[in-house]
Amino acid sequence: MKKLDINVHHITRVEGHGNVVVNYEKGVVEDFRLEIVESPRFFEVMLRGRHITEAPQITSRICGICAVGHTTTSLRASENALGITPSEQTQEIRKIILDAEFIQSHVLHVYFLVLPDFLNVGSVLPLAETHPEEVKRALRLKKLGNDLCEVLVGRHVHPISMAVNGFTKIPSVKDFQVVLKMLKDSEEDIKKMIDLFGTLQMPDFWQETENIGLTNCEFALYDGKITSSLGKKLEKTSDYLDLIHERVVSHSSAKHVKGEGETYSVGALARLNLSAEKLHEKAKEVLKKYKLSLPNFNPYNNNLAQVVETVHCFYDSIERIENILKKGIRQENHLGYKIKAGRGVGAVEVPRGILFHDYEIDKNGIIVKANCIIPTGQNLANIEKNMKKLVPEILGKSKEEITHDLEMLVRSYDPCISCSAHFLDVEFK
Amino acid sequence: MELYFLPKSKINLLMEEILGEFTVFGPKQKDIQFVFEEISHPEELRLDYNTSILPPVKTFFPNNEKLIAFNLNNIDKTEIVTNENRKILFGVHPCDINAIKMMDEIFAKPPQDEHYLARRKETIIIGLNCKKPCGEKTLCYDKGTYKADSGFDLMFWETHDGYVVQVVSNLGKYFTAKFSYFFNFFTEFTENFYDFVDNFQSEQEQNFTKKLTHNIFELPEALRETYDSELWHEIGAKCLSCGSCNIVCPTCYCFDVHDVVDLDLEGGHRCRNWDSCQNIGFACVGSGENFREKSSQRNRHRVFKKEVYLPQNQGFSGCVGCGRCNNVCIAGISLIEIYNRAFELQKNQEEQK
Amino acid sequence: MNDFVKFEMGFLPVEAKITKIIQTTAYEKIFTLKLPENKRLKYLPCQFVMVSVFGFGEAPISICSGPDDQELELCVRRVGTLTTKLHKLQVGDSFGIRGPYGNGFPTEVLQGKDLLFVAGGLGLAPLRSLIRYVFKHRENFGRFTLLYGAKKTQDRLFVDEIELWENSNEVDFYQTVDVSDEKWEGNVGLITSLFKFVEPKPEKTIGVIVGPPVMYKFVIREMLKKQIPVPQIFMSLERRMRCGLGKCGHCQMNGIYVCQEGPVFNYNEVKDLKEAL
Amino acid sequence: MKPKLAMFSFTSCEGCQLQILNLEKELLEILNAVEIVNFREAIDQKSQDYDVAFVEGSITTQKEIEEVKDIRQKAKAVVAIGSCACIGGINAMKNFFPIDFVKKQVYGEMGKYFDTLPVQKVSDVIPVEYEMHGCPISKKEFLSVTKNLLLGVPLKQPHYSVCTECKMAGNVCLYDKGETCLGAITRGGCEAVCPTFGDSCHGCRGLGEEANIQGMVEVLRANGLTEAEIKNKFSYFNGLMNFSEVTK
Ligand SMILES: Cc1cc2nc3c(=O)[nH]c(=O)nc-3n(C[C@H](O)[C@H](O)[C@H](O)COP(=O)(O)OP(=O)(O)OC[C@H]3O[C@@H](n4cnc5c(N)ncnc54)[C@H](O)[C@@H]3O)c2cc1C
Ligand code: SF4
Ligand code: SF4
Ligand code: SF4
Repeated sequence: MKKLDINVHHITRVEGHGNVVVNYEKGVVEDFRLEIVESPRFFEVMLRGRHITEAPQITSRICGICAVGHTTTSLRASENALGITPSEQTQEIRKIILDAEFIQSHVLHVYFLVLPDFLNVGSVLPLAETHPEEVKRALRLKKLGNDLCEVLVGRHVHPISMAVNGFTKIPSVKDFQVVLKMLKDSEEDIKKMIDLFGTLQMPDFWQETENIGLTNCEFALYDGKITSSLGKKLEKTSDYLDLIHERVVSHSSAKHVKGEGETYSVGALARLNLSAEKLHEKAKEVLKKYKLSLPNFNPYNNNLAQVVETVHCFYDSIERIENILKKGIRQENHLGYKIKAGRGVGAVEVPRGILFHDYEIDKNGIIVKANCIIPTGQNLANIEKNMKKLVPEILGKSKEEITHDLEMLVRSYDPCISCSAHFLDVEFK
Repeated sequence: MELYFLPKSKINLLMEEILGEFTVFGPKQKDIQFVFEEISHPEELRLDYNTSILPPVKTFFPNNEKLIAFNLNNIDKTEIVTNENRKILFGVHPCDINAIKMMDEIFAKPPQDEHYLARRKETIIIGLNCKKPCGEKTLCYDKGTYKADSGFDLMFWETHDGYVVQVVSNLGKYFTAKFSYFFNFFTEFTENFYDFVDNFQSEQEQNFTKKLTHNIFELPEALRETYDSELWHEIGAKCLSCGSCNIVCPTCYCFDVHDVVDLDLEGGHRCRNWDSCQNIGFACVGSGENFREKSSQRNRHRVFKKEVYLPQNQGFSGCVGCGRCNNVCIAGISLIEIYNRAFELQKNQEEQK
Repeated sequence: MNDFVKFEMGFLPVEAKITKIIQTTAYEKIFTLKLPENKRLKYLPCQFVMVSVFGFGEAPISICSGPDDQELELCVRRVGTLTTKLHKLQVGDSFGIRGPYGNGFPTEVLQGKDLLFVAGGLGLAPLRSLIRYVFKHRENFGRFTLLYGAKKTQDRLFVDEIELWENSNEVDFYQTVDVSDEKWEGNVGLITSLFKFVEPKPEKTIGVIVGPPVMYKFVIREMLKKQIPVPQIFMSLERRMRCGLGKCGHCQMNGIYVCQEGPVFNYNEVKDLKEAL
Repeated sequence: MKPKLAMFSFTSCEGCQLQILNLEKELLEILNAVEIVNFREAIDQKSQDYDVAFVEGSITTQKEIEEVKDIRQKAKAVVAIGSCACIGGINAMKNFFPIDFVKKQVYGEMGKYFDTLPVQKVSDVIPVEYEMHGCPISKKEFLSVTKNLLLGVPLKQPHYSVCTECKMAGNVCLYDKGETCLGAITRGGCEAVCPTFGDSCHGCRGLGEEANIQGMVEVLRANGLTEAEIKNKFSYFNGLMNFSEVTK
């Protein structure tokens, strides 16, 4: 076998379009590229001329899968630009919604996209026949995440009532009671999920890398300081560009991102590496059960990290809801703020990693400049680095197996390509 | 007629008793307004409400009501769906009582509507008299619907510290007997009721005002003459055909029928949902002809149906003057203005003659 | 002889089994129906039933058989959801019906009179019920004239019966098409063009009109030109209907609910109703 | 034989596809009735053989134009899903800027290498059997459309406005709260979720049949909106509509 061309067009089961192109000759690696062939959407331009209060809903449409994540990040950026600190109640409810999105997103990923790989079935459809109980459980858990959003903010895909400085409709006591019951009724499913994923054997692979994420006194999702595992920690979110460097790489038009080192990773595993000690006790138990040593640099373990986070978010949301119910709910008016010129950055941990929105507005609140940096984009260079190391290690395998392994590697990052508007391969002549 | 006096401080106690035995619909707060919906806690009841977004009568004629249950493969398995459950409407204002009376007549007129009648059956209606109008845009004083002389089982008359409870019907007596412990223990009314009513009414006379330039009885005739007038084109140009005016009206009862099939593609229901004669396709027939394709025609039909056709066919007006349609119209179309314009047009015409 | 029945139980339909289907034109089919326990529907000419197929909805369809006929027949044009589904059904299949609804034709006014019936397009279906009634009791009436207009030759309904009518002494039958073809030897032109063939005795004649909405105004004008008095002109009108029970409001034209007070109207009743014609 | 359903995605956030996956309760039952042969978000399989194609997203590149034409050739029925596919949706905001400017803003000098065209809705490129509006689509509408496809019931657009549904839901009108809303002229079918959750309707389901746009503009003016704000309101989801042409 002299030359092997692996060209998987349209990796399936990632939300977006991506091509993996691997060329090598005589076992020498020549070219690795992860091409993302999603059509670009140009949100940064579309936001221009729109009012800052519209940004959360418009940017929610960057990605339906992490709609809550984009909305939340956008809200934080908008509020920072306007100099608003929303009430504690608002922030608490947002954290619950974010938890809900983590649950729904992680469950969708590990059960529907990852599990079929391990059970050697093509997709979730045959899984429904071979493992009906698992599929039903997955659907119930995914529904849990969705229902939480539906009751509290109208829907998961493009949440409705999340607004600058609060909510256009504040959930009622009854709403919280309803979702609390839903959560408590699902504990059994969560336990079964923990057990199931504990039995999976992750492929062996190790490659150290930088991790970037938020850190805080709690397991930081909504709020925290931007932190690199290589030591840098930013005091101000608006200085994010001191750590996060977008750059254009020569072999593709994709904007790659580098941190302190050449590549870094973000996401569930990165978050555990950075602040596992802040996890909910129940999630820590899972960590122990899975014997996941930290820091961990096997990207496949991201899948297990997602299960750990699901458990965290599940119990975290229960606690927060109980707290809210204890304190009582205030009807707050979200409209009492002034519009002024400024710049604001939002950095929020969304299921796939840290997400940045950066807006500049004029005195009428009209956006004049916008930038978004998306988790998948930040991981991209790291995925390529992993592939470069992985391919020589598995060259003994068949073409199909290599393809499968590469796909699994990409998939373990849970890449959400539809929103990675910047990643597009162009043949340069 | 039984009479009681109920101090305001005791309302919650009474409610607690009732809620144990009955499903109760009443006014409760929603955001900055009120809705007439099922009450689950005594404190929810807000007898100080002005008006409700949707009228109480819609509890008998709910949106998306199931009419029949069917099986796609077997017509024999078709069943009528009716819904009978004893309930109380608590705190119904006179305009809405009048609306219920009107809807009763419409739906009981053969061929009867058993779905409405089943829900209506044995419902205890507790009225609440108004001392003042609930808003600027009501026509209840002109229409005389700010009071009701029948159509309720009990009537609450508000005083500064409580309610005079007037029991008029057998159902009303059944109600007070059922809660006799409560009524006998807490309440008695010692004044002369007719003096009390006189006082109440003179207070009403001071608070309510007429909105129309002419007597309401002259309205059908005045409107009839506007049939071809410019008025409707003006209104048609403003109207957004959004249908809100119909949906909130306590005396609009037009509906559409549609089938909802279950996911197993076997069972299903034929349902009716509220419809609006302002919808563009409302009078469209199979051949594609639309008998009221212009917004001006549809607006005219809404008003005529209420103020010309129903009086002519049934002997009563199809509007109780609750003002809901005037309030919800974001385009600012108001019956008060239309009616007064009609009077004005009529006057002008007469002068020309 | 079987029992005559009505099926007026609110929205609840009964099963009508298809025993015969005739594809009379490209768009119209005639269904012959059997009712449960071989019961016979009791109805007047020009009444209609609400026809339904579950999942596909319900629509008013006129009964096109005569009230004395053994069989119940409906003629259905394929226009939308329900009617398309009906056209897919086979002999042996069944659908739901309820009714009959509407006032039906006041046949007593016809007694002893000359009759001038005018049908346009699908209007022949409801009118056929009355036509069959007239033939059945032919001796009670004077001269019987029937005018029929269709868009194209192949759009004509009940062609077999038309042939009988053409050759019958009991009826003066004239037909026309808007657009002709090679084979057509008859009259070409709108339905009003047939009026040149008729000379009714106005005081003795009852005029009946059924057709598409646009037709009424013009045919009425012809009838009036022939001096037929207003109270002697009748017509059947079509409106959107959702319940057939005088409630849903869709069929209302001005103050009148067509499903209850119609579909048959005397011209006197509707001539001042601006939404009627 | 079960009808074969395929799901295709063009320029979009894929939220509409996700709405379908979010039908957790019904998903297994749907799978009993249909065979899903193409659904990148969920399955590996890719098939060229399908009866009904659900197409999500706007058409924004030459390649997409060709792909969607190919889908039209293969499918018996094409259903456009979501605002992006049906009316351009949020994507259409891009069309307010010159295309070269857009590319340059995001990709700098590299921008010229990108294949991007002004945004088109699917029906601008191919005829479609039905447009399932919404951003995202309503799960309920997806179910009822799917059932109707299976039964062979012709698909019809809801003919009432968002306001009608908003009133049916017993909501406090946003205008009563001093806000503005496009529900009056927007095609219903979403059960007025946005007003129900306190947000105004932005018109994601497109304008209703013969919408009185001029009347709506007057209402917005009367509620204190500037001309620029009014234009912005209409261009939120309905950017493909030529606003200045339809209003005075
Ligand atoms: C008294 C009476 C007797 C009748 N007799 C007969 C008869 O004997 N034979 C016969 O074939 N027909 C008859 N009809 C007509 C028949 O009822 C209609 O054609 C009916 O609409 C067919 O139902 P459908 O479900 O097939 O069509 P639908 O699916 O209802 O659609 C038919 C057409 O109606 C329009 N339409 C439907 N809904 C709307 C809407 N919401 N907004 C705007 N337009 C809409 C569309 O243009 C559509 O093409 C009669 C009607 C009446 C009132
Ligand atoms: S027409 Fe208007 S004022 Fe009259 S009853 Fe209906 S909603 Fe009330
Ligand atoms: S909130 Fe909007 S949709 Fe609801 S009634 Fe008011 S204008 Fe209509
Ligand atoms: S209310 Fe308006 S914006 Fe919201 S989903 Fe409905 S049509 Fe779309």
